[in-house]
Order: sequence, then structure tokens, then C-alpha cells
Amino acid sequence: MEEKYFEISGENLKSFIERIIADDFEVIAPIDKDGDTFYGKINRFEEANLDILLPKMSYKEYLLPKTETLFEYSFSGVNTDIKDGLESVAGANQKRVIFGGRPCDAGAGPIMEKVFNWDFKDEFFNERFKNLTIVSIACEKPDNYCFCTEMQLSPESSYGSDVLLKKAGDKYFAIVTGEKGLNLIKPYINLFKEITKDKVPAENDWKKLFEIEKTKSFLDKNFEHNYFQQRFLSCIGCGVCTYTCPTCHCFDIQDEGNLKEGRRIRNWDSCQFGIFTLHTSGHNPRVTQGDRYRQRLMHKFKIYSEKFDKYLCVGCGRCSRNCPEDIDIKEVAKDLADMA
Amino acid sequence: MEDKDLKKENHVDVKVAEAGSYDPRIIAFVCNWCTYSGADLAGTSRMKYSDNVRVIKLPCTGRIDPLFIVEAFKKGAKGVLVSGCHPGDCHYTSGNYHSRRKYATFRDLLGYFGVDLDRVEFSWVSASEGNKWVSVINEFTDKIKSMPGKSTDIFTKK
Amino acid sequence: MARIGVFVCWCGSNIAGTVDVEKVREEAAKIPGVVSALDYKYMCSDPGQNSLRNIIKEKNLTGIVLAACSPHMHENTFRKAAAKEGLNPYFVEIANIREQVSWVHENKERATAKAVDLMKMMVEKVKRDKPIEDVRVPLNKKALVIGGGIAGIQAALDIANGGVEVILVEKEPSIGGKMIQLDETFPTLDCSSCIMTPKMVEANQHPNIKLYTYSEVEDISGYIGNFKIRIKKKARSVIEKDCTGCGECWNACPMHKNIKSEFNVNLSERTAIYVPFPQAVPLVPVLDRSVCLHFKKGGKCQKCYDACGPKCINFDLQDEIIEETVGAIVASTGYDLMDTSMYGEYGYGKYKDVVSGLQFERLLSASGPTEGVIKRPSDGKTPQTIVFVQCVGSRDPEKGVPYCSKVCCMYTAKHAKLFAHKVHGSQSYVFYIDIRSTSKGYEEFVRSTMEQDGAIYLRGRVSKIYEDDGKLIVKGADTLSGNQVEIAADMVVLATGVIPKQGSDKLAQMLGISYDKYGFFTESHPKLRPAESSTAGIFLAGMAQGPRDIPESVVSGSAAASKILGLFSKNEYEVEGTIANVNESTCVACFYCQRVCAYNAISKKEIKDRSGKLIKVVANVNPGLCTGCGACVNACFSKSIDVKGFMDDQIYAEIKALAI
Amino acid sequence: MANTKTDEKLQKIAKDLLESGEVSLIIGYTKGSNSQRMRPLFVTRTEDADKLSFSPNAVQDLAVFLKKAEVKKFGKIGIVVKGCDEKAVNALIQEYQISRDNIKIIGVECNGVIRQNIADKGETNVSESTVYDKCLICEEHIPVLYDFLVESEEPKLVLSGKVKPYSEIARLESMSSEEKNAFWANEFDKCIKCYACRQACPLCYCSRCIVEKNTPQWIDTNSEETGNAQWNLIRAYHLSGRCIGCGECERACPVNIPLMLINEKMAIDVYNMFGYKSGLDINAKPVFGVFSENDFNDFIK
Repeated sequence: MEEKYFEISGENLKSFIERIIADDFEVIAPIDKDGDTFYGKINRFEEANLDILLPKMSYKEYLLPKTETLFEYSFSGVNTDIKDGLESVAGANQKRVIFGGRPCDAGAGPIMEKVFNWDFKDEFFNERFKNLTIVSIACEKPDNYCFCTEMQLSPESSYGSDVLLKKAGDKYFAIVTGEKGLNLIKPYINLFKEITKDKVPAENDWKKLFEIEKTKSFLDKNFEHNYFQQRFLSCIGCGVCTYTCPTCHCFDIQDEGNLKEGRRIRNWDSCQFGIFTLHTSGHNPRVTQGDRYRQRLMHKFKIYSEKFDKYLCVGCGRCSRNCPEDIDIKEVAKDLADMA
Repeated sequence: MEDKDLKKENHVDVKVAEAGSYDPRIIAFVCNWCTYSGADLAGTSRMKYSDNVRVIKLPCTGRIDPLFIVEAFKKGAKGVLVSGCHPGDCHYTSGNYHSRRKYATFRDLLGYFGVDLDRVEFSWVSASEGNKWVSVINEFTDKIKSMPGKSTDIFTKK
Repeated sequence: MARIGVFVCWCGSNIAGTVDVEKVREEAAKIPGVVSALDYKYMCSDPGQNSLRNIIKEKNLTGIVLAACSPHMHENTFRKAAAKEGLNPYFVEIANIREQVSWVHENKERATAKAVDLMKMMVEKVKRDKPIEDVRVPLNKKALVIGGGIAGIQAALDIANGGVEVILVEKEPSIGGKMIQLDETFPTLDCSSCIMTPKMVEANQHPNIKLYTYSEVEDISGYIGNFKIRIKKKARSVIEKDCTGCGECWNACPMHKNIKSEFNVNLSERTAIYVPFPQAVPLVPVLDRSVCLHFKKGGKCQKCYDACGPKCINFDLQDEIIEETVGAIVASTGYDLMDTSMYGEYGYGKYKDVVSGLQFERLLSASGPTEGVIKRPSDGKTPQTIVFVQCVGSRDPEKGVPYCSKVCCMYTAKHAKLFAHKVHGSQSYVFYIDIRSTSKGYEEFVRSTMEQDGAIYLRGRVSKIYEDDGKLIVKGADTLSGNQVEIAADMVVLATGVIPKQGSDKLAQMLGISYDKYGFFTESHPKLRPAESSTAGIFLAGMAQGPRDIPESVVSGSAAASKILGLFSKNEYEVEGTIANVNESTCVACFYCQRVCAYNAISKKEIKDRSGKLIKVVANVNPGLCTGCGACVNACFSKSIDVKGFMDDQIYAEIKALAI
Repeated sequence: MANTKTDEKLQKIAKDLLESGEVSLIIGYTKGSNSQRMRPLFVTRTEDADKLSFSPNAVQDLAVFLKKAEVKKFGKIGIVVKGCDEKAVNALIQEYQISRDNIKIIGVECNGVIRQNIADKGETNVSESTVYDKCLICEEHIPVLYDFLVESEEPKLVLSGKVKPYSEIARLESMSSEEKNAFWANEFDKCIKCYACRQACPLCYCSRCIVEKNTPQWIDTNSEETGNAQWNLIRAYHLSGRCIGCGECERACPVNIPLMLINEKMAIDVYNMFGYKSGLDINAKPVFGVFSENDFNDFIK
């Protein structure tokens, strides 16, 4: 489907959101909580905080929950019953909308999709991704930690959004990127006014601070560079970067249960943890936190891109903002580019 | 009575539980030297007490990690009892003293997290206190039975 | 894969009468890993054990569970049976379905359900049992006895006579302890030095005993079988091997005033170079440098040196450090008398004629300052009336100690008796609370003091003693008559209570043995292991454990000795293998385990690479000391220490078994 | 930004220590990714000492680095600490994780640090409404132990008493079991089991955390109500009587679980029960390494 363009007033946007809520959509939006902003379910339009740049956590958990049950079993003494975890994913959450996220968060969806489909088709991810409709709002004022532009996106990118809203005074321009977005607004189309592409203001000329290709080319050649060990002495391995990252997707599969009943689950995991690569023998190929942070950089800016022709980073800057020890990934990526 | 008859007469169906009655499981962690022996004494004295309790024997109160309490709740216990030698009587000199500090603290934390402390009991029962063992078990069982369905632990699924 | 056998015992009708044993057996058979389930009338009987052994063999079992009586009854029986078939004896677990099920519950259904649960728990536990080998510790067959009083000497002699080398360390210049200070001993009235001196001499001359007097144990490390000892041999300033004990030196010493004799409890004086008493063993003088003119006045005086024939006085001798390795230790450090000066109303220290029981012993003794003639310290007159006050400090939680000192009743009776024998027509009064005379011949002894020797016993406490016109006026209560009494006495003897030897708490800390709040060493078990301390390889004897009389001290010395001889009868010491075990790869050396260990069983271990570079420090369990109590496991945050036989994983499996 | 006098003093101490060879590494603060942030700085060369700085944005507890193997390799280390952080150094010495001989403590007088989330929004004032609760109850504005002390040029923190630190604790204590349960269930529901609380804690130094042990599985692996509650309970238990109150766990928590309400509550109760405060004396025996025969016994039948 070709992109379609609409205009919607602030008033009507409010009506739109409230009507989809009334029509049983689960609407997830940035909401203020505990002194910060997080994604959460809203019941009224006003609950959404559309001024905040980015919520503290990404909405990754709606695609890859922090704990997902893959299957459950029960053993009666004679027979074993197995219940596929997918049953509870399929059918549920078919009407879930992420509203008010930013282009960076939206861009994470297709990036993750590639990982979950290149060899094994991960039905859990796909089922959740399929049922998610993403209505993002373009950024007007990125902050110092943002670097989506360097990451092949931009504050106004529609990549990964089903509908991208751009604020213009009291009203919004809406770019509908495909069927999913169109299906969402169709029943409420009278709130929207279709326009032609030329009516939508052109994107700003967002400046880049560095070239990510240079970062990659440094990484290509400098696996053993001393920079990593020195720079990441201050890393405490807390994993907050990976857990708040919209594209980090490592998980760990565990069994819970006993002879009678139990389940297999997968939980979030992080390459920043010391035991992530610990072998049973006791050997650990990534001994230092420098090794581990390097791995994160490698995966984001080199390994993934060699496989999928995209980077495993959308430049949202969450890892920098949330890092308790103030490690700024943008600064690091620029350092590496400068050294290339 | 012939052996065969004895077997026959006593054959029961284990699965039968009185319909509708609340039959909570109580797990007791006890030390080998005092409380376990005290419980044995209750047996040799043919005292009768409530059968909801399942005893897990450890060498010493010092070995009874407060975290066992969590595991017991996780695995469906409705009440947990920890019991060992009286202060000063520890077979290993000081195991119960060290653990008492931990229990006091851990219990405090459990309470703060909203675990109903009526469900966690601590006692000192010596090897000669078969009667105390009986009363501790009976009273605790009665207490647990009096609060059916009240789920105030944070370790099991709601 | 586990191959578990479950054996359900009927115990006749003891179990089978209340528990459906067949049902238990059926349920057992359903558990994955259980390859054999059997119920039998008496598992502990020979046929029962035989069938157990046969099944172990036939089914090649890896573990067995007995659903039977308490493990305290027959765990060992079944372990031995299993071991006979080559199964590790620790692969035997007992579900206690008699003492804790059939005998205490009446509802058969529910008792059976509980029995099934307990059986399941043990099946899950035994599945996770790891083979445990009992620990063998090599033994250095040499013993150390600390304290050369009667208990220590007895222990040393018994051990030495058993053919084992002994090191006897005594703090004072002579062995003999308190007993050698006594006059005659109750209830037989044989003279203390007559029976003690031969023992002292025997100890000194015994080829298996190495005696270190005027010496102290400075440091002890190690564990049963292998204690490393540092002994400080204080400088006597006399070369022992050359000294003949002739006495020329002390006779020549100008310092014969104002130095109180410790042996005579301040009732006489000694010289700066001295032997504490004429029968001292060894009969070698000690130069007390704190009062010696040579040391105080810059080396001018050397009269003793001049007088000495063999020239064995050497002012330059230094303290000597001796290192020894022993396999076992006896702590027999004895006691002190309480300081009674806090009883101001009794005037001890204020009135010369108020003396302690031990001082009175010296006044009675033929070797004492008065050569056995009872004389008042104040004027040397023979007293006609003596008041004896019992329980001075003892049984007085307010000012003294709450415990009974045990010997005072008897020695007071002895004092009164000897007084009557020595001073005809004299009168003694004894203030007492209760009379405790519970050993052989003791009660008769006290009776005869009252009835034949005319001592007047007054039940009550003394409230005040004061001097009036050369007499000591003793005011007290006779609670039996209800009268206040006032006695004009020539002397007062206080039966002062006993306390542990000063510094015994320090020694206990060094030894790693426990002691009670007074400082008396505590027994491993007060009734069943009275000669053993809480630490393996360290034994206790004498008054250091608590108040006792001479026969009891001798018995305890012999008991400690026989324990050591028993221990040394094998080449290795065997300990149950259910001890703590450290996971060195995850231990972070916080040493909380060490802090909570009551047995000093945890030490620091350095792990080094091949080049000798330190990789890390970890906790290390000494198998000779560990008792397997598991306090360390509870203290470990990272769960890097576990106790064999009661591992966390097994406890969790038991809990989990209940959820199935 | 120009050096303050505090910065200069720090730089001088660091230079001297490095030059004399007394230490081979200085852990301090330097200016961070924005004007309101500070970040850890690892100085091994004297010329880098000029980057050392301190401000009310120096929120990190640098003692956390003393548990890192990569840092321990440096041997003798100098560390810049606020009063609260210094207590962590003491506790680490008490628990044999570091040796007093190997550490030079550069204490900085601190009158409170600004809460990071509001500093990020532009707050620059140090006042009772902008600093962490820990600063309001702080009794160690000057560290209890130091080799060097850098006195503060900042004005003393004025407490009007209007802001009640950790006031939620009293509110929680007054709740019924059910209410408490609901409160914490809601909080722990947010937990994503990233273990940032553990990693940020200077006293969580185990190389293999109990949560990583699976024989037995002490803590359910799931990040749902059971696994989350168990993790948070056991973390809190393991820090009871040990936590020195630096608040780094709570600051690091990406989902804003109020962990200090737990830590502080336990610190208060441990003090009330056993008279022990963590990290005040390197010669003190840790509260769970000793006992008293007269310990609290009322709860035991």
C-alpha cells in the first residue's frame, strides 16, 4: 500500500484515542509514574504524556515480555499434558495500540523482527508484533542523548510506525504507512481529513554528529583495542542499558516446576552480565566488563549490520540516560568513529 | 491377628480428604538434637497431635536458613514452623543464637512485605519437651486452620 | 539414574496398626527412580536386614529409604547393613513413620497420607545424597597437659603410663597446684603433701613426661591430631640442669623482708631467689626479677651467685620459646579463690585474724609458717575460739557468684575438726546455709565434727565482724532458733568461694573451647561427654571445669587421660564425613562462615597458580574440627558452602516432594 | 567549567598520591555527559588528575568499583568518597573484601547530592527538597574514616523539617498485612530482574550471586510476581544489617522500585534490635557474625 496522508486536529486526535479505547482497544502510551514516565495502559486521553521526549523504558515488553511461558506441562502419573504457550498469546491483545511513542521506538520493531525470523520463525514474537498497531509522534526537540539521525532514522522517520503524527500548531499531520494503520483509523475516518503528500511539511535537515559507518569500520579492525578496557572500567555491568534498550533482545530459557507440573519460560537476559558467557568449565570468554561492553557495541554496530544491513540501534539514547555511571553510547560511538 | 488381616483392615485410600474442609499443610524445620528428639519423645509417650505437620530434620537451628521458609511457602505450605534447642542448650554451642538474630531480622522483613506473621512460628523445644512439641503443633495448626484462604504471602501466584 | 529401594517397616502393629503400610509401599513404587518397594514386619530383625541386603545386591540400588522408626533408633543399624553390601552408608535415609506418625496420630487415612509424604521426602533426599567418606586425621601421639595441679598431674601420669609422651606445662615455679598447699584432706585426714609429693616426684621423673614449670602456653594452632604449641619458658635465672637445690642461694639473699610468700598465702615472707616450698618439684629456685636487688640496683648485688657452688645462677638468662606438636590437649588450669575484700562487713584484709580457708590450711600445715601450730597472725597467740563462715562469695548472686563452691562445707568441717584436735578445749562455731556432704564418708565426717569434736553449727549468715579488745566480735543470725547471736572469737576463717583461674578465658579463646559466663570451661556434653571440650582433641580436667574436690579432680584427670589413650590407640582419628564443604570457585572470602563457626574449623586458604601467584583466598574447612552443624551454610550469602548429608539441594527436594 | 577549590584540592591529593607511588589508581569523579551529571573517573597518570572534580551531582558511590576484579588488579587504590560511600569502604574492609593497607580514602565533605532525575531536568539547587532522602538523615557529612579530607565550600544543608525523609516507611508500617502485601506486589510487579540494584550495590560483591545458583533454585527465574518477590526479598535480607544506605540500588533501578524504603527500614530495625549500624567502624564485628545471649527472643515460643 502506498503511504496515505491526513490531517487531524488536536481535538479530533483526542476523540480518536478515546473512541478506540471505548471500542476495546488496549492503548499503551507514555504515562507519568513514580516521578518518571513509563509506557502504560491509558483509560483516558489525558493520562498520556505527549510532551515527554521518551519514557524511561521502551515498549519492548509488548513484543518480548520479560517472562514468556513457552509451554506448560502437567503429569497425572500416567499421562503428560502439554499446553502451548502460544495459545494464550494468540487471540489475546489483538487490539493493542502503542500511542505517543517516538520514531526511534517505532523503528525498533522491524529491527527486532529480522532477528526473530531469519532462521527460526519465532511465533511468539510474530504473533505479538502482528497484533500491535503503532501510532507514533515525531520529535520536535531531540535531546543531547538522541542520535537516531546517526542511526539511519530521524526524529521524523515513519519507519516502523503504522501511523506517524507530526505536530503542527494545534493540529497533527498523520502519515499512514500501510494497511495496519489504515485499518485502525478507518472506522473513525471522519475524524481525519485526507490530504496529499505535498501538504505535509518536509523533514527538517537533521545534522549528524558522526558517521556510524566509521564506528563500524573501527570495530571491524580493533577488537583488541585498549579503549574498551579503559573506557568501561566505569561500567558496573548492571545491564540497565540492555533492559531499557528497545532493540536488545537476548533471552534465557528456563524450566520451572516439578514432577507434577511446570513450564518452560524465557526471560530477558543481558550480555552485560558476567555469567552470560560463563562456561560450565568455569572458563569465561568475556572476563572483563570491557569485554562485555565491547560485545554490546559489536552487536549493535557491526555484527547485526553485517547480517541484516541495518544497525541494531535506533539511537534513542536510553542506555545513556539510564546508565547509573553516565556512560554515553553516543559519545562512545563518536569516539570510535573519530578513531577510525 | 494375622498379618494379612492387619494389612487388609488398615487399607485406606490416601486421596480421600474431607470435602470442603481446609487441610493446610504445615512444614516444620527442626534441629536434630532437641526438637526432633522432643517430637520422638512425644511419639514414645504416645501423645496425640495434629497430623498436618511435615517435619524436615536438620543438624542444628544454625543450619535452618530463613530462606527455607520462603521455599516452604512457595511449595504450598500454609504455615511454617522453625524449632530448635533452647538458648544455651545448642548441641553445637551457638547455632541457635546465630540463627535467632537472622530469624528476628528475616521475620521483620517478611512482616514488612505483608506476609502474615501468624503463618510463621518459631519455638524452642528441647528433647524432653514432648508435651511442648504437641502443644506448639496443635496450637499452630489451629491457628493456621482458622485463617483459610487468606493469602498474604508474596511468594505464590495469586 | 537413581535406583532407589524403599522399605516400609510394620514394626509389628506399632506402625502397621495405624499406617496402611501396603499403601505406603504402593505409593513408593510409583515414584520415578524407585526400583524396589517392600514392606516387612520387622525391618530391623535379621531376616529384615537380610532382605534389605539382598535387594541392594539384586537391584543394584543406589540408595535406600526406610520408612520405619526414628533415625535415632536404627539409622546406624541400616547404614551398617547397607555398607556390608558396598553401598555408601550415607545413602540410607529414614522416614520416621513410627515416633512421628503411627504413635502420634489416630486417623488411619491421614496417618497413612503423612507417612507417604515423609517417605516421598526421603526418596527425594536420598536421590541427591552424595557419597560421604568418613574423614581420617593422622595423629601425633603426644599430649599436652596445661596445669600441674592434682588433675593435670594425674592426667599426665596416666597418659605417660599408657606409653604416650606428655608435655606438662605449669605456670608456677613448681607443680603441685592448690592441693600441695592443703594440710590434711577430708574425709580421711591423710596429709596432703604426703600423698601429693610422691605424685609430683613421679611426674618429674617419668621418662614419658617432659615438665615445663614457670612456663606458659603462648599460642596454640591446629586441630586434633596436630596442634602446634608455643610454650614460653620464663627465665628462672638459674640453670636448671646444674642446680642441686642446696639452698645456699636463697639463704644468701639479702631480700628477706617484705616479699610475701605466695605459697603461704601472704602469711610468711620469702626471698627474691626462692623455691616456693621445700618439697617443690623441680627443686630449683626462681629468681624473682621484680624484687631482686641485682635487677633493681643495676647489677651490684650478686650474693646468690657468690654463694652458689655449681655457679648455676645466670642473670642474663632469657625467656625461651619452645615449640611442640601434640595430638591432644588436657586443659586443667585449676582455680583461684574469690577476692573477699568486697565483703567489708567481714573485715578480711582489715583484721589480721580474719583469714581465708586456704590461709588456715597453711596455719594447720606442718610445712606452713607456724609449723603446724595454730597461731593468730596478729599476735601469734593460739586461738581458743574460732568462727568459721561458710559460703563467702558462693551462693550469693548479689555480691559473689550464684553457684556452690562445693568443697567449703567439707573443708570447714575439717578445719573445725583439726582445730579441736590441735587445741584442746577450744571451741569452734560454723555459720552455714546448708551442709552439702554427699560423697562417701562425707556426711559421717561432718557429723563427727559436730558430735565428737563439739563444733557448734549455726544455720544463718554473719552480718558483721568487728574488733573489740583483742577479740573479733561476730554478729550473725541463728535462723533455726530465730536468735541473733554474738560470738567473741579469737579468729575468723572465711570459706571463700572458688572461681576459675585468672586468664582461663584467654586460654579458652586460644584453645577455641567454650566456657561459661564465669569462665569455667564447658563440657562437650555436661552428662555424656564430661571430659571433652567443645573442640575435638581438647579435654578437660579438674577445677577448671567447675568446683569439685580432690577425688573428683583425680577422676577427671584420669578420664581425660583415658580419652586421649583411647584416641591414640588408633593411628588416625575418624570423624563422621557429614561436614561442611566449600565451593572454592564461588567463595568470595567474606568469612562470615568463620565468624559463626563455634569450632574454629574454618581457616583461610590461598589458591595459587603454578607460578605461585595468589589467585584468590577462600574459606577452608578443617575436617578434624568441623562437626557438620551447618551454621556456616546459613551464614554464606553466595551459598558457596554446604554440609554433606544436609545439602541445600536436598532440603529443597524434601520441600518440593511435598508439593508433588 | 572552571575548577573549584574543592576540585583543585582533589587534584593535588591525587597527583601527590600517584607521583609518590602510594597508589596506582585514583577513582574519582569528573564532569559527565551534561552539565548536571558527574561520572566516575579512573586516573592512573598524574596528567589526568586535572580532570578530577566534585559537585552536588556526584551521585555515584564509587566504592562499588572496589569489588570489580579489573579494579582490584591495580593493587593500591585511592578513592574519592562522600560520607555515605565511605561507609561502604568500611564495610568492605570489615568483610575482608579490601585491605585497609591497600586503600587511600580521600574523603569529601558533602552537604547533599541532587536527585539525578530532577537534576537532569535542570535543578541546580541543593536544598532539602532536591537532595536524596539519604542526605536528609545523613550523619556523616564528613566521612568517619579518611586519609585525606577535602572540606566543602558548599553551604550546609538547611533542614526545616518540612520534608520528612523516608516517611513512607512509617505509613507502610501502619498498614495491614493485606495493604502492605498489595503495596509491594505492585512495586515488585514492575521489576524486570535486571539486577541493576545488585550491580550498583558496593556490598553485593559475591562473584556468584545466590540468584544465579540453580541447585537448588533459591529464586524462581521468572520475572513475574513470584520470581520478582523472591528476588527482592532475598536481596533485602542479604543486605539487612549490612546496607550502608548509599541508595545506589534505588538510583540504578530503571523501573523506580523504592528499594530504600526496604533498606532503610531494615537498617532501623537492625539498629533497634541489635544496636548495630553498618559501616561505621572497620574494627566492629558485622551484626550477623556475632550474637548476644540476650538477643531479642520475644517472637519465639
